[in-house]
Amino acid sequence: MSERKHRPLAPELEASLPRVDVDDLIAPLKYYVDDDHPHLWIKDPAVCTGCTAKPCLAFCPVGVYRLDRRGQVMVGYQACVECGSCRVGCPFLNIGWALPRGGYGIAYKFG
Amino acid sequence: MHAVVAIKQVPDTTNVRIDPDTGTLIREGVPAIVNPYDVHALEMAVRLKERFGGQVTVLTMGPPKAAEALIECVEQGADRAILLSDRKFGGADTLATSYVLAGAIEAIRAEGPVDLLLFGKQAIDGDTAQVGPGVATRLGVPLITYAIEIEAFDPLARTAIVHRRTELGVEVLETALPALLTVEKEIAAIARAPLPNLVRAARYRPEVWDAAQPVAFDAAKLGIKGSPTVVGRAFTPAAKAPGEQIEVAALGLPAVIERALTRLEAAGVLAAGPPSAGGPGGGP
Amino acid sequence: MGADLRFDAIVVGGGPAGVAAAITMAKGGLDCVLIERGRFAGAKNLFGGVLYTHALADILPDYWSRQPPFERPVTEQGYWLLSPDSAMRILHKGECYKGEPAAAYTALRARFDPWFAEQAVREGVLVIPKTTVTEVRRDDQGRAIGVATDRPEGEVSAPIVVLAEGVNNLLTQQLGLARGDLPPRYVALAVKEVIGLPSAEIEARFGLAGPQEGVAIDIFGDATLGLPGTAFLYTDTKAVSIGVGLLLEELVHHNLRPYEVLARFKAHPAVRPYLAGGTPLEYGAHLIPEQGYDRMPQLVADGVLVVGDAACMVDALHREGTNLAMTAGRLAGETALEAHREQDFSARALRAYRRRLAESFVLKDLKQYRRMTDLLDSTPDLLGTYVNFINEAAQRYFTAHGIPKREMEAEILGLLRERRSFLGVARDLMRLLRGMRG
Amino acid sequence: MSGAPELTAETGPRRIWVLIEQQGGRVHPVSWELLGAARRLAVELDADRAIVEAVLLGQDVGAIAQEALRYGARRVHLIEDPVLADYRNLPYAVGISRLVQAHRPEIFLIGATSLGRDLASAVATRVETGLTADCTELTIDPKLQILAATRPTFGGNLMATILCRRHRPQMATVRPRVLPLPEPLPPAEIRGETRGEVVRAPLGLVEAEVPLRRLRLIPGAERVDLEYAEVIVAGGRGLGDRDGLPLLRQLAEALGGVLAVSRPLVDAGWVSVEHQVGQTGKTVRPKLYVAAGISGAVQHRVGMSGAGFILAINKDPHAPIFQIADLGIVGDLYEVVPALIDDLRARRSGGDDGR
Repeated sequence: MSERKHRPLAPELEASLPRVDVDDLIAPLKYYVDDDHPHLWIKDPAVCTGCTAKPCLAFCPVGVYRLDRRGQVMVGYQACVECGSCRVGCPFLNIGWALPRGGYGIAYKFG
Repeated sequence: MHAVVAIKQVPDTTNVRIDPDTGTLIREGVPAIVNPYDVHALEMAVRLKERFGGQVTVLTMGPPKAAEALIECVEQGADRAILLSDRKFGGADTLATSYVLAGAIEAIRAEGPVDLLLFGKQAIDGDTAQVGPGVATRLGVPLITYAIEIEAFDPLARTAIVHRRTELGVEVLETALPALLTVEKEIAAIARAPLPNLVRAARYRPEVWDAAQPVAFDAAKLGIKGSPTVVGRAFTPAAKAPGEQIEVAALGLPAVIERALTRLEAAGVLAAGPPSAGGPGGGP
Repeated sequence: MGADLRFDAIVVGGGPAGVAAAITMAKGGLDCVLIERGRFAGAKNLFGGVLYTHALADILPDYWSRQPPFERPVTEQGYWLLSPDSAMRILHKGECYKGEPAAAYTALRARFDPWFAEQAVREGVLVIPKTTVTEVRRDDQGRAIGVATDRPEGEVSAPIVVLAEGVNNLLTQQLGLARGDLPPRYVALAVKEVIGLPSAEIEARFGLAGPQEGVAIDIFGDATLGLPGTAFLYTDTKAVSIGVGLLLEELVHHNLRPYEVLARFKAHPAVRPYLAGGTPLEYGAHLIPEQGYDRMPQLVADGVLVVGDAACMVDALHREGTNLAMTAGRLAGETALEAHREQDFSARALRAYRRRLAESFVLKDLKQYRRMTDLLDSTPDLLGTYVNFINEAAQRYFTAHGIPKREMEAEILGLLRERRSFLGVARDLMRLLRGMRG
Repeated sequence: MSGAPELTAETGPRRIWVLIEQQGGRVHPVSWELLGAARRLAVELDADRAIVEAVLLGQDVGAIAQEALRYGARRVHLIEDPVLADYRNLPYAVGISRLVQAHRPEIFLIGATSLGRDLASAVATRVETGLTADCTELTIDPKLQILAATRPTFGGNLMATILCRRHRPQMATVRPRVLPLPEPLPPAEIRGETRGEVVRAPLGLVEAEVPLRRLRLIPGAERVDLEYAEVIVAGGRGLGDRDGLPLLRQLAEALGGVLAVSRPLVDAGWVSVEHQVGQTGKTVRPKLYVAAGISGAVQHRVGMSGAGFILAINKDPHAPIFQIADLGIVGDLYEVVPALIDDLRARRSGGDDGR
């Protein structure tokens, strides 16, 4: 409808964000991990290499996407809560996203 | 071929939390699952059924909620499910539990021959590994614990060859049937259940047996009354005192290594044990 | 076995929309199967936590006697407007919210949804868990004839398929009913924590008389760093649910970690005391489709009805979703019953579903607020600006400075003008009004 | 053949029994550990009347009976029979149950080995008594004067002390290596000990009555099984490079253990998920867990906090893994691990492993 107006975040807001280890947050979650069936994958690793922003490293709410020491994006599908953010949030739509096989993946206890 | 599989519904201990104040299990939000070893026992039974025909009966002793676990077993391929549920069974230790399971299996055998009894090697909540051997003893059938493979199975000749894992290696045993096996996970990899099984399970209601019907159990041998052991005290393991921390930068590498090996040795975690006592289970 | 897997209707997904559809169809006599990919209905589901009961009552008039696992009735509700260091609280409570059953309850989906699915089972629905539907099967004329699943021997057939697959509507897309995927600017990512606290403690902190009272607070402003989005704080029985939702595009653009935004919000001086000493029970995340009325997928195809989040039925402004979903499910179910009576499953016949929706609050509300997402999207700092202004104005207003009140009023206006021109304010108001009035 | 005549309950000996587990003539050391524990319990229970006795079954195991005396048994109940050559549940359970019924021990301890756990439950069922599995601690309850057997449950999250009030014997299986290995007495002292004796009993069962035969033994064909490994060497993100994995493998070999990793390395595709420890991987409870380059996020800790001894190696002195480590080495794992390997190898070949 109208133009996007993205002002940069004020530096003091940026600085006010606490560092959180997402692994601590997901520790109480119950996953039924489907060992041999990753349901998330990088479609073309070259696209990630060319992506400088790599927002998936930040916006994924459970930290599925991380960099290895060589700068490659690793996909820790085991921790996925199946929200779908990466499916639509990747600027290059470079993330392959399927539903885990029935019975696998996250099982919320509270929701 | 008729295989009977005994299962247990357990809290998922990978997710368990203990209330530090009361020392009791926080059941809130802890999912209940079929004891993982039992799932493999069931899978083995289903494979045998697929090969030889026949049926798989699954049974459990537990509260009414344990019916969920039985329904999961029907999904996985069990034909018949029996829930042994009665307040009188409550609080049973392994001796009282094996009494009830053995009685129920006797009743199933009275209806028709049973070729194989399958149990998980242990339940992950109690880790006792006692119920399977107890039931075998009560029924007077051969027992093979820690089974990892059924090499041969002949329901007509009523024999089987079973591999069993011990600290010494793998024992290959020939047994008469019926026999009772308690199994490791590698006995059978879990296959994905076909949809018709799930449809059947969604409609299935397990049979419920109580302390009086169809088996009239001896009340003195049930539940708390029939259990020689009681829990005197339950407590959370003492929180570890913060460990020793040594810095290579401060002490130098040789001193750090020396200290580390001394500590490991003192803790008895280095593999090399005393040669004279290095018996069968000596090495890891 | 093949004959066993033939039904009158298939519902894909065991959330509120799917279960509502299934119950409605089963009550009308259809042999209905509901296929859920989670280990149980609700295993994959998460929402902020307020459930309105009117939609439930339309489906199950006797729902109260079936003992739904609600957390607390909502007897007090309203808004907090957070600046970085203060909060303007606008809360409404009263006797009007008392009485059983209440109009709204807080709930946890991994508890409520299994109960709701259990009611479907009671009505005769066959609920199949742990099974993912991979495809809607169609005949050579494109009519839906069933579904394929990820299980061996996994085909199920029925002349009508209700898609209640949720926000990640892969099947809806597969059928070409959605025009492309959700754009990040029309979808919010919400993260939430359930934090355990003794119920007496919750009641003391929130000023509640007992477990028969509960609070639902929606929070704007600093909770989302002033970016388009909302936060919430709801009381459960023995926990509080706290969360924050932001348009995904904002997270992407600013390279934000949603859990850090949540942690920052939890640490806000107005929020922290409510959570102190609590036990983190669960963290989770979910997408909320906020594309609104104008970008909804097509709701019907030959033999197919789309309901709930899969059809983007969310009224983000009023934190309504489950009630829209349930109502849509019910109306889809009624339409399916009619289709069975007429033995006509064509899209043309099923379009009655859309008509029913249009007559209900579902489409009326969605239509009315069709511009809200765009408003926020086009004016991303709107919330932050006004919320901070309101807080500062309040501070001036509530503090004696030894200056005449007229001067203070002028000062407050000045504060506003620093932030936005009069023209800007007027434009914002206009848009807001248009957003509200539709 | 029989032992001393039985006395009445009030005046007779209070027997504490220990099963001497042997296979192929080799004794499992847990048997000696248990004799040590039994001697301690005898003092706690009743210094005057409590005596420690051993139970030994097998074929041609007389020498082991003598060794049991050296480890402090006052008497060894010995059944030798060809049927007992290989361990099988039925004949062992029958033989032991008959001994129990004849001598009525008050306490009966068995190693929580695969043999011991297989056997103990069968015996307890036959004599209808209580059995506590897999104990880590044994004491005498001072008030009740009965055995208090403590064991971990719920995956080690909870400890439970189990009592067996009325039934006898009070049976328990005890994990190997949780109790100290006692010093054997020199042979001379045994000869001087008048009550040190070996009492033989018949099995009373013939081969035809045993419906189970051992066809063969495939030695050491054990698969790597992380969940039950006794020693685990695990690497994490701090490894930085896939090339660090062989180094950890070498350390694992030197310690007689297996390799594991934390999640990032699985994500990176360096190692398959079956090696992963942690919340989305496996839960392990080894005796020794070496965490190299693992920061120790809760997500990982939940999978390994039950380890007996945790050795952490990490550059960052504030890494959370140090909070649960028994010993933390702050340093570069690429320095520390090779040095550890060298020293371990030197020890092994140098043979200064005294005892």
